[in-house]
Amino acid sequence: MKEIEVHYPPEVLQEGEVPSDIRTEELVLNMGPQHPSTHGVLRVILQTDGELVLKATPYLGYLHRCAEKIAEKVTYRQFTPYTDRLDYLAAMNNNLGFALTVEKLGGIEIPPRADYLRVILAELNRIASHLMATGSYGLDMGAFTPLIYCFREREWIMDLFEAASGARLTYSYITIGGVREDVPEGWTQKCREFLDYFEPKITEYNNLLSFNHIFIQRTANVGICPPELALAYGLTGPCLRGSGVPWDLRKAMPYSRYGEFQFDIPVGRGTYGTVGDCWDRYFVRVEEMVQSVRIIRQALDKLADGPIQAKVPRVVKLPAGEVYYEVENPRGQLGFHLVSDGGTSPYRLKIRGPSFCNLSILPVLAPNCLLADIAALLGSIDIVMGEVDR
Amino acid sequence: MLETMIFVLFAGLAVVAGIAILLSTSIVRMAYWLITMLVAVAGLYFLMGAYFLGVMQILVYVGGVAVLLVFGVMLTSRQLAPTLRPGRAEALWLAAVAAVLLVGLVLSILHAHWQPGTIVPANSAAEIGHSLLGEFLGPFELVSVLLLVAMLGAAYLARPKAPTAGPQHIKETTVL
Amino acid sequence: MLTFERPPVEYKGLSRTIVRLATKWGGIGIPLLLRFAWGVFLAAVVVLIAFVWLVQHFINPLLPWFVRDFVVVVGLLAFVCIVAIIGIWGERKVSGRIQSRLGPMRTGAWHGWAQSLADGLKFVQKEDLIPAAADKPLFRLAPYLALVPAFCAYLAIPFGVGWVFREADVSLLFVLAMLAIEVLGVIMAGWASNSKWSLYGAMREGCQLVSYEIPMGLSLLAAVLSVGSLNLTELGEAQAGGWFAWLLFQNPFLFAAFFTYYIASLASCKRAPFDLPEGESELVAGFHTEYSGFRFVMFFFAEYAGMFAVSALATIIFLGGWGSPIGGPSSPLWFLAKSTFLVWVQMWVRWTLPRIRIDQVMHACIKYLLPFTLLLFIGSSFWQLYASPAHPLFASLARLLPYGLGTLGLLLLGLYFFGAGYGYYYRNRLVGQMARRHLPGA
Amino acid sequence: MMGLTPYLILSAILLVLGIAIVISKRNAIAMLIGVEFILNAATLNLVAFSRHGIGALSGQTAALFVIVLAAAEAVVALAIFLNFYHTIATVDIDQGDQLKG
Repeated sequence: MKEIEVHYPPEVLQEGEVPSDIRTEELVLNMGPQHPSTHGVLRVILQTDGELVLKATPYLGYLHRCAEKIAEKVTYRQFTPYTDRLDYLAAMNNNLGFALTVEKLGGIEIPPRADYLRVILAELNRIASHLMATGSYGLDMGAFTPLIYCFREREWIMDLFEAASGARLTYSYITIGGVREDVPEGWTQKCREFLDYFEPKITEYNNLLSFNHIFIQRTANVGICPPELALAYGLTGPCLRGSGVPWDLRKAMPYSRYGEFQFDIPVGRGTYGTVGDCWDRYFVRVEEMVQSVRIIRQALDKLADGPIQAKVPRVVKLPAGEVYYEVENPRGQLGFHLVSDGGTSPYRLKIRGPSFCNLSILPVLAPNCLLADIAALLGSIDIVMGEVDR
Repeated sequence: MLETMIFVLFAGLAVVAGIAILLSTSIVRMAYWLITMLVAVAGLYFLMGAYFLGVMQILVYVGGVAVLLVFGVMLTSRQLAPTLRPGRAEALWLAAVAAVLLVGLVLSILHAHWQPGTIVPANSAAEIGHSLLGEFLGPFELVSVLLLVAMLGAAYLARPKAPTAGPQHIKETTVL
Repeated sequence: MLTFERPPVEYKGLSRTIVRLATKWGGIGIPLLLRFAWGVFLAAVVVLIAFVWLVQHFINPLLPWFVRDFVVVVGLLAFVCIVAIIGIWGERKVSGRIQSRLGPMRTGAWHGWAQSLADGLKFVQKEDLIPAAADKPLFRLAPYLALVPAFCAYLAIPFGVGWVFREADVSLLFVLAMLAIEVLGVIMAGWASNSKWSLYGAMREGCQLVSYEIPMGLSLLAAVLSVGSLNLTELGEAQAGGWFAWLLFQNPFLFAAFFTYYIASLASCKRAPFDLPEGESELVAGFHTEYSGFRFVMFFFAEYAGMFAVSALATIIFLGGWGSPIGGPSSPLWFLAKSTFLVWVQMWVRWTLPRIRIDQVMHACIKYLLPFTLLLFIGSSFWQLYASPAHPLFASLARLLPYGLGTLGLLLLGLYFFGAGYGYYYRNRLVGQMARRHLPGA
Repeated sequence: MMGLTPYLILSAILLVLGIAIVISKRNAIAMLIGVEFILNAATLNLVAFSRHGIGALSGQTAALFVIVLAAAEAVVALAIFLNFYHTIATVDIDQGDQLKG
């Protein structure tokens, strides 16, 4: 046991700070479970003094669907569709995480084509998820248009996914032992077309939203999360990298074929404010989209014909034992702790949802924010309630 | 005839507003009745041809009352409101004093002998401006200084004091 | 194969007739009109000119005064309604085009022209909902307190010489006063709803409007100072004589004052980036969270009436009012065209910029806008003082300046039209092939 | 054309109402509302006199001054109430009997 003194950011408000002395009646504000900027059925109880938030307490569980308990009742293959519904904006990555966990315990070898397809689709899904995150972050800030633009591009990715898997949101495409079926004829060409189209669009969004003066004023120096605090609270993904910690599982502990690709880890640099503010967390996502495009290009180059499925029986039986495996999801590290007693379904499956851990920082960062900053903060943490509540 | 009707309308509105404020317990409703009275008085100014004054009345007081409303909402809790009304004995005393005062005033108004001069035609904003910067230049400058002093005084009174009284700056120790 | 049948949406009674007629008439009539678009346009211009002539020669010197008043009030009411209805539809089309969508396309068959009407019908039929804990009289009164002053502002706004309900000495101040009263309706709505989100919206509106009224008024007063009248008709007439006679170009301070006025007017209309009172991502829907049905429509109408009113003020005071920029005859049509352009810019800004935070709103007003407009006011009055024959050198410079500023304005306008044309010409490339592929009818 | 008397009587009624409000209310902000009544009664008088030829335009000008002063008065009063609220957490005037801040 070690005590860590957590130093809170001294001042969240910069200019025009609400004078700390004018205190009026405190108000308890029930934000959610139905609220436009809680991104799902999150309920946050805010204690406010006028516009100033004194305390924020998130209440979870509105979307709890017993995913972990269900896992004990179904076979390994049957659980794949349930992983779709964890982080429903990044279903491919969830599939990948679960498949890798099972394969690790079962010692299943994957053919290279399946591996590259997995990487391509997981990275495409990362782009789709980040598009959703950045677009809806604009909406949280009151800019409606970037959301529609981001959805326009996301639509193309959805089309690609639909062509590959037949589904547009819950794919169950990456299964144990490979991928469910091969991508159709001409799919890689379409994918390259998308990348060529998409890359210049990122600059466009930056000009429209990221470098917009008002947007910077709203997000820079808001909700500052210093690196120590981020590490202490177990933040992962863009939230951690936004605080300036260059930690990415794809680089640090490469899984699948990620070790073969050239890409950088974007980190928050405090360009317009302090390292770890909302703008940094937001911009890390934008930069990650560029890196994802790089990875997909390399993977597409390496994609060769071959089998897409390892020889795995219909009902997977794993040896007794336990394994913990983590993958880098768009929102952070998604971990599966799988305990098997040698049967056809897990004895216990513990899921570490990145959104859940990232959300834990909210009560720490929220005090001293303005009411509007709560929307900025929640949006920059980018939670998906399906994964928080599981 | 029309003038009398309009006068009765506005005068009635103003008086009703005053009585409603006396009876009301909600500070926000009081503020809205105040606005009713102010608009009614502005209407009377229009009736008397003092257009500039009527418009200024609305323009200045709307902002003023809006601020009043904001403060009223901020500083008054709903639970507290009903306790802030006078008791029965107080109300009786009040009614008696008010009645005496009113009767005295009305009697003196009716018995005074006003000697109306010529009816002044509707005054334009320009004339008031000239009189402000001519005949009333001294008071005008004084008022502007007073406004400045009031602004500074208000800012001084409502200034943030020592930073120690800031919002709960919870220092937590996390055990890992 | 399993199919799910959805019961068809049925309009009933009068609304059914209206929607059917609108769709039928729109479906047949508007394409026909479009086929003869130029003819229809010319006919419309002729009809409008005839209408103008009719009003000037028959309605204005009309009959007993109350008949004229009645006609004009009814006309203004209709005008405000039309502004709101077209404004709401236009806003949705504009936002759609900005976001590479189409906006409403179905109701009325031609570009969804009857969408606002259909929405209005829907709102009228909605249940009249008042929250149980609401302050009911105030809750009922609030929409009127928001809409009626916004309408009253039109009583003093001249659409042309003689095109005004009441010629008043202080019509500018009257319009400002009426626009200011709207804040009380909003605060009333927010407080009476007995919802915390509404209350937040109301408090924000209170702070915002009271602060921005001052730079707004000061910017206008800088212009008033150079004409020497508070009468809107006189202010408009003072700029007769085309583009370079506009007050906007008369001196550099007025040029800047136009922009400060426009920013402040955005705040006073609760338009983005100052739409905090109803900021939907923070306050659900702000002050009108608890409102539905026709009461909500009235807030909407008030907003659009207010938008047009502030644009009309800017047009009259800075942009030459009803005067033609190219030196032709002045007409209320010019006034409408200029005001509509300013309304469109308001929409453009709204669909481009994020929202400002409340402390930044106050900060921007009190620390930047207010001192700046004060400076403009003082600067403009000194300009007035020195641009007299007593200072021949300065006066001649001042006489030349409108041409310089006017050219600058022309350049700005040209840049705008160039951008618009560029965007239109390359619309495929800008939006991207894929986006167009997904649009209906592509 | 109406005479002077109705305006004066209305003004007297408003004055009495204002005084009654100031006396009866314990909420500081309500008292401010009463003060506004009193001031408006006074301005109504001034304008009425000016309208009927007593003192010419000075009535209107004085009324303008009163409006301005009322605004200043409200500002200072609200600032005082704010301080009052900070000290004793209420706007009940009866609680303010400590003579120290």
